[in-house]
Amino acid sequence: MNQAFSAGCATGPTIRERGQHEVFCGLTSIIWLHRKVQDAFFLIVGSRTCAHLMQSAAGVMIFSEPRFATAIMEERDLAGMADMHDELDGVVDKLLARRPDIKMLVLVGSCPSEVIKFDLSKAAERLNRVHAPKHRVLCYSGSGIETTFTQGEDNFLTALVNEAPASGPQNETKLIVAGCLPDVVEDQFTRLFDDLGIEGVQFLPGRSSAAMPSIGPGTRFILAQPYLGAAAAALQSRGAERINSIFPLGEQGTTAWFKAIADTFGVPEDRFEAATAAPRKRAKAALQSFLPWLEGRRMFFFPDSQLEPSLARFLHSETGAEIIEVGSPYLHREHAAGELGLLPPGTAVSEGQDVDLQIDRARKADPDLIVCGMGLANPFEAEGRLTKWSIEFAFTPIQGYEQAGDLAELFVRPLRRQSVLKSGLGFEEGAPCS
Amino acid sequence: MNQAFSAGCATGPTIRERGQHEVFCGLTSIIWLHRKVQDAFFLIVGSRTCAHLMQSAAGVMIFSEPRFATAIMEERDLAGMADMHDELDGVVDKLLARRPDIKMLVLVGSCPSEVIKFDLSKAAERLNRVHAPKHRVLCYSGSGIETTFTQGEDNFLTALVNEAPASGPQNETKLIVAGCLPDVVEDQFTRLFDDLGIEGVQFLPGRSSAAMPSIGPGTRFILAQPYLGAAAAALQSRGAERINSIFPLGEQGTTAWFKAIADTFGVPEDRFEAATAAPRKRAKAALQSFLPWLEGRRMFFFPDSQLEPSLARFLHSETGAEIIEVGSPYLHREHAAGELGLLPPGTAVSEGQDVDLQIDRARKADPDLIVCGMGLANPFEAEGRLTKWSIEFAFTPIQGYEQAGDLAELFVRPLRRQSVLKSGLGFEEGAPCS
Amino acid sequence: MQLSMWTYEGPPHVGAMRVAASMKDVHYVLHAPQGDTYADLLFTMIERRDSRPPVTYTTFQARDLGASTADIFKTACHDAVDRFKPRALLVGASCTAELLQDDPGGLAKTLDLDIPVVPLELPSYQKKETWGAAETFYQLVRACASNRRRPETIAANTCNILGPTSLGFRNRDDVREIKVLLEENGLNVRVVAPLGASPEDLARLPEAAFNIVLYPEIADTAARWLKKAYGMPYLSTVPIGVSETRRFVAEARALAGLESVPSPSENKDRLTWYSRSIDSTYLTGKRVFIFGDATHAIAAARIAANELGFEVCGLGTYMREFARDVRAAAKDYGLEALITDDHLVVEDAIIEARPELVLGTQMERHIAKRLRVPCAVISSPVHVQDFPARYSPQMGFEGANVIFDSWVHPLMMGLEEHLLSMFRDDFEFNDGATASHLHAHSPAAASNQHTAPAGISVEDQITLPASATLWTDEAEKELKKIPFFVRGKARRNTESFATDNGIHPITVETLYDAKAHFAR
Amino acid sequence: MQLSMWTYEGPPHVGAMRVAASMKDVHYVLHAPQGDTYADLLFTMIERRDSRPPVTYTTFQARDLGASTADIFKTACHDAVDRFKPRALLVGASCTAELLQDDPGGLAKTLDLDIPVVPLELPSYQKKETWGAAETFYQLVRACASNRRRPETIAANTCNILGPTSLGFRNRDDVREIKVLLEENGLNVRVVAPLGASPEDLARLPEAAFNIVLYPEIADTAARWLKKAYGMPYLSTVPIGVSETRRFVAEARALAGLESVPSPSENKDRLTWYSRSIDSTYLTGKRVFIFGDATHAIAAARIAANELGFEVCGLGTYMREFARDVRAAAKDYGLEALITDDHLVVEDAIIEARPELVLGTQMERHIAKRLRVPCAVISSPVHVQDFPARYSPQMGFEGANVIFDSWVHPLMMGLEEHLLSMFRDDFEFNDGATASHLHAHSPAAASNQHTAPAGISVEDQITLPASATLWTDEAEKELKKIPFFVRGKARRNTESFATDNGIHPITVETLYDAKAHFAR
Repeated sequence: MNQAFSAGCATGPTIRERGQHEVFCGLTSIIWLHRKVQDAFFLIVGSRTCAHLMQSAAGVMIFSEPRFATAIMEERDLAGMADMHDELDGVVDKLLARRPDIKMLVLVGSCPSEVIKFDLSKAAERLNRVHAPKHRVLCYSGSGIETTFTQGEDNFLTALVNEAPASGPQNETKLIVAGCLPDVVEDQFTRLFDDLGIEGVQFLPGRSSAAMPSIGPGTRFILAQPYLGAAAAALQSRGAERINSIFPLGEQGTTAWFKAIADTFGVPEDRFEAATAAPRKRAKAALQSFLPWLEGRRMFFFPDSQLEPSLARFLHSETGAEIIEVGSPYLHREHAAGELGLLPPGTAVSEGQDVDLQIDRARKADPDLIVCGMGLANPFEAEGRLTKWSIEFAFTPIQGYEQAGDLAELFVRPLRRQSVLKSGLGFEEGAPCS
Repeated sequence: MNQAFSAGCATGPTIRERGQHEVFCGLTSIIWLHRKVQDAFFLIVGSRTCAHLMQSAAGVMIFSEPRFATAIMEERDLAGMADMHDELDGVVDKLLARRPDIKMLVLVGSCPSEVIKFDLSKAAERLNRVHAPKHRVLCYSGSGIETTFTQGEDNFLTALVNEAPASGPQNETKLIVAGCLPDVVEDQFTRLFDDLGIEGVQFLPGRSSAAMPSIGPGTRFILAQPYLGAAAAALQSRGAERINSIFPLGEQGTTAWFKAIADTFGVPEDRFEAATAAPRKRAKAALQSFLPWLEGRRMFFFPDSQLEPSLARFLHSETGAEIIEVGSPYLHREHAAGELGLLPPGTAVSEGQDVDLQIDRARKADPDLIVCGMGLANPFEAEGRLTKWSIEFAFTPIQGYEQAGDLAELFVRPLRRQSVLKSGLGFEEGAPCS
Repeated sequence: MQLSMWTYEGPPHVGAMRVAASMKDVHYVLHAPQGDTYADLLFTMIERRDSRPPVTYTTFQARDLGASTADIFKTACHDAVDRFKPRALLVGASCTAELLQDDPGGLAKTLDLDIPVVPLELPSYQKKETWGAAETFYQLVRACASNRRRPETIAANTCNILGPTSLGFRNRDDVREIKVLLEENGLNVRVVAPLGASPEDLARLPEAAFNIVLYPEIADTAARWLKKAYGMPYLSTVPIGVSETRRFVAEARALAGLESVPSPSENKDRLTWYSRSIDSTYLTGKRVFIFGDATHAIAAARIAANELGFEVCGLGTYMREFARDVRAAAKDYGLEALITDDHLVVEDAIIEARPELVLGTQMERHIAKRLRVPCAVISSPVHVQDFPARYSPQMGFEGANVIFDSWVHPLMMGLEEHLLSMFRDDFEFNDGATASHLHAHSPAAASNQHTAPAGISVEDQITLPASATLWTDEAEKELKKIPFFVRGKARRNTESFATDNGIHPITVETLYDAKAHFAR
Repeated sequence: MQLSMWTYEGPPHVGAMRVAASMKDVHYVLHAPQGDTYADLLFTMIERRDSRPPVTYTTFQARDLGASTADIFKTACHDAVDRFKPRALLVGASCTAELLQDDPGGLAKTLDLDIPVVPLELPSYQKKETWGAAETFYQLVRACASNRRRPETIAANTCNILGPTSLGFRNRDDVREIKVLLEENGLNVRVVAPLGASPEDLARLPEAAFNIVLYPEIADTAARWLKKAYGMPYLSTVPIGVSETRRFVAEARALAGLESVPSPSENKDRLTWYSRSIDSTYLTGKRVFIFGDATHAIAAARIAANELGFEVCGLGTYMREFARDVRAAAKDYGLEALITDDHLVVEDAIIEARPELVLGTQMERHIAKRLRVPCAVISSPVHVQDFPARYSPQMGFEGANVIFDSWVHPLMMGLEEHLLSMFRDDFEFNDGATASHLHAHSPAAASNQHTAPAGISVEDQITLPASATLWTDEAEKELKKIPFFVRGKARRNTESFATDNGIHPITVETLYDAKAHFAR
């Protein structure tokens, strides 16, 4: 599990808050995980609330039979009238009969299953005895009392790492890129690794349960996402060494990230230059046109995905925006240090949340754009403020050179929309609403 | 062209009216003709009204580029500023460039082209010199000053007959079934002809311009539709002999029609029995369940397609309905005689129309069902009367044994709907309308 | 333990939130972990609510388990009352907190708050969203309206409207429609609750002559209590559809002691004429499958059968609490009601029933979409689409108009698709043909794609799996010649006829024998 | 001579019929052959009119040509006046009768009818339906309102509404919306014409302070005459969209001498909030192609650009009479207006513009359907669907709400289709996969069909013919990885970039070079 540390860096003192957190729990990352690993199935052991959360967050996918489901605990399970392990076995049997194609079944713990201390590892072990190797069974916790949003992925990757095969000398994994990336980004990165002459690169997670990387003492890894504290620790415990870098967001972030890798693998400077010159130029060109929209704009981040420090750094360094507050559900001191170090001294950083107080601060600061979750965005808009859904940064390809412009555009769109509508509809702050 | 005669038969005196006719003109039959003969294109030489009529009558087909169009005459054509023949040649060139697949181009005369005496045959002859054999060019008149609705087909078939090849002894056409039939009906009839052992049967029109029957002195023909006065005359002028019968609507009509053919070709009685027993039984069974809806119901026909005498005969003989008035735009004395002869003595028959007077008669008679065109149906419904769109009889497969039930059902549906809605909505005569 | 992909209802505390979010000056302190805050977006996103719902979550964490979660709850209550200054406070637990047994009601009592505190006991592992809303409304009404004095003289025409809630299917517009309808009929609507009501309004409930239960699922319990406590009669005819709207008006007038006359707004009814007008003849006997909450499903079946002339071929609900009503309604159509909250069972039932129109929830809309059957939404659970900008009631005369359009439009669009499919044998729709304008300009591959959807028709989609092998080639070909708008029925009937008569395979003769057999 | 498959407008006498059918106590005797009676069904079927339109056709036949057609006309006039007892008679000829030169006006004069007879000269071979309606309305207004005395004192707040007609796009509901809007703003609407007016009402037109021209195509001529004859000012701001509705109210109040205050019904406006709310962010910059009558097309472009944040990528009209207005409007969006009445030219323009939404007539709806581009109808020519049962204005605040829903819904449905297509690489959507529930129950062939539509996306549909060969396989593959909602734009931009820079073929590098180049 991730742990929270103070980010001891150039930014101002970290505001640590433990009031109401207005964030998703770790179950939510199943929404992209189940699409990334196409032969996996995620079975939440939880309550009707878990099922309802998944459906509310992933509503648009309702027309498919998804590769996730909830085993909903009922009164008789809790009252001890039914042995929950037997019940779970029954649910899994039913599921596998219906979906025999599942290669990897992932049991996911939830708040209620954690509170009653239902032992998922025991269940996974038992089910593996019955169903492996046809259906591997894994488990991790996505509960909201332990994880926030992207930390669900952290725990899933940790589970994968813990049971990954050892990397042997005949087929050695030289580099693991850890953290879910959209396929299009993975493919771009793969081409760049080819151009840099770096071989033996694997992505974690792989696109199928069979494509998971092996890990050995010769393995280096680099994080593609900032929220992987536990997974990084697990990789290190398997002997892999972390390459430190800021994250591949924006032209500068991507260059720093590739440079850290290139340096690790001894790629000559001119080769690095040759491989990255064209995409760097493209990224800069793409960013150029968005700068007038962003330069000097005042930005306020509510906590969501732990991407916030990286996004703030990108906005500050590459677009000239001013950062009012960087909220993040957790700050991994070591992994976030590079990003926070690039923010101007004194930038307010907050960890955890007391949503009411944070709303007060946001109103007082009156920023040009508030990056926040869907529960807060429309109420802010109704006050005449501009917002950007933070969740889009988790679902849109934003990493790498070719997406640098797209990343900027995500921030620009609400500003541009405002400028169009303002003239057409002539609305004022506090526009009337129904 | 069809001609009107008095129907000297058992029915009452024919009401002949020359007031306002509320009927389609002959252009309208292009709607089924262009679907039947799939490599033909119908080019109306007319006005914007003609184009608007076609689109209003065939609205649902708007999503295809239809195989008909209008060459709209303009001020400069009429003012003599443009030579209309040159203009038409230009339009045809444009059309054939766009649709090189057209095998048969049919020029169709309209009211305005007839009034200005634009010579379509001359145009067809000239265009044939340029475009045949790749594109044959034919012409006929569908004008509303000369034709009503189905008479457009009569004129088209006449044109086809006039240029049909002679039937030779090596490939003799024994029987022509004249009149557009839905493909499914044609196929059923073909199977029945096989069962009866009758060979050399051809349908007019064929399904493509190359499939038109040849005609010779040994050719017999039978009408599948009652509105083919001119086509029958043309066939006779080519030496073909007509087999007389009522029309193949209902079990009795179909049996009489096939019997007339069988007798002509000397099919033994037992073979006829064997071939028709099963379908006759089916047709009777299918009709059975509709009888309670129709027995004793009082029916009133407005003129539409010349099918009215046949429909009335079917309703009277096979369902026990009472016929109040049979309106028909024209009555071909000879062809309609059989049908009218089967109606009870004294049945009112009207030819032509004075729509206001006929509406008065219909209101006064207060029938259970009024069969009429789309311009009249909703106003009658708003008065609390029940109606059936007459045009559906032209567009639905109703001929033959297997469609006898469908034919009855067309009359039953409004009656059944009324009985359902009456209880649900509790509407009364003269229901309120918006 | 129940395996669930998608659910028709959320947990009961979401029902409580809906009631809290419906009202003014009510706040809900919910003992719950951080993940449960997702429920806010139901209101801010689906309903486009312009303020946060009035809910404070304790968002305790694993490290708080043990002693401190109760303290967190108390702090949250204090802070919420300070910040939001509600006139009544709801307190309760979500599924996780229920397991902690911190007793929110008891804890709240210790705080000596100077406003009514309503403790909610909503058993998360037994009950669901709608029940939670009903229970919450009932508890709130009891808390606010207990021990009030019912005035001695009450104008007979005064009434309250009970049941409309936030996130209710078209409740926003139903209330507007029905208020106008009642008022033009001489009734005086005093309180609408919970939607838009304050705790003080609830206290005024006993001052009206009678109650109108617009949504029985939500307001039945409260209305029954008001009847017991104050002898207030209530009306629970649901004014969906023309005939039920008329009945509703007649009954409301009767309760108010007014004589029966037609409503002035009868002239807004277009359903009656549109359904009667001849272009609607083709609606007759269309097979309709209906699934939703009990009230909307029952009403939809009645309208479908009596006002539009459809044939109801399936009827069900996911609300077990109202199963009896739906079972009784289904009997009227010769059907066994489908009572389930498993959408996969509903999907199987739809495939089995082979409807020509599906009326259901967003879930059934998506099932129907996969099956390429026309569909309209008639019930919660709601989606952002169910909160249109335009006025879109389901109730009253304009509601009936809306229903006519909403149900008939998909059928018309379906008809268009089918007409396209009817044209597929025409050469301009054939693959690779260069005849038509479009094809002349597009690559052949694209034209293939143009025609692809035309090749799909309902009867092909919802054919039983084995049926493909039941038919001889010739019979299958003959079937294709039958006009598209009856082909589905022809296939269904023929197969059932063949099964009943032990015929295999189906020949052209069988096809026509079955056609004759089923003619009616 | 003009080759025409489908037309946007009927002949001018159909416009005259629309005016006659709009009014009370007016009858139209039309010298025409029998086929021309088809026009009745426009009213009885499309509009579901409950009575026959007030038109008598002479239905002369070939054998009547020569002397007797004039007699037939006179008889028809007599009979019509006897039977229908109109208060004003319109007489005229359709295209065929125009050639006979029987002079209906002159013939009618000889009949000594005791009602006003208005002869219509509508040149069928030059003019079209809308012009015919405008001319007829103008002639009727002149005939009824000439030589009236304008009262000396006229209340400044009195006005007439001119222009709504039978078969006009949503005119029925626009009138209701705008009347309420004007009345709540203190205006007094005296006469609405032609819809619902009698000849006597037309005579009263000069008694109001000013006129409101709701549909300039129909009422402009008449309003200009009333201004000339009586000095009546008129307002021709068309209240479609929120901002134009506000402007309309402000201008109407100003004309009435009332000070400017917001309308009470501003609170009915949901467009403003819905467009502002965050789920609408994805609407920003969507390319919209607009074609229709001049008034609706210009209004649609304004709403699209200013109120919904779309990018207008095409704007045009089939009404040459108003070409100048549309050309001026198009300039605001940096476009050349498309002025044509040939739907094939419109289709080509749509393919060329590659819109993400088409706003047009029923004709464009079908074009868009073929191209699988979302579409909404904004203009005549009308279809039965354009006369919904429910209240569906285009004008005023509720009209803006209706527009929001009508335009955004197809986009949302398109998004759903695209999400399906996004899922097509998932194994549960793969051909022959047995993973998912449905596939397990259906034959493989059926599952192929399920996925077929998913395989079609806008950018595949409206690709220029040659483009398929412009791309390397690798680049084409890379394109497919770009998120679906920007893929169409990516293809368009890349191809244009490649063309401008003489690049052939398009490689992965080109794709990203273009992406960077066009980033904005």
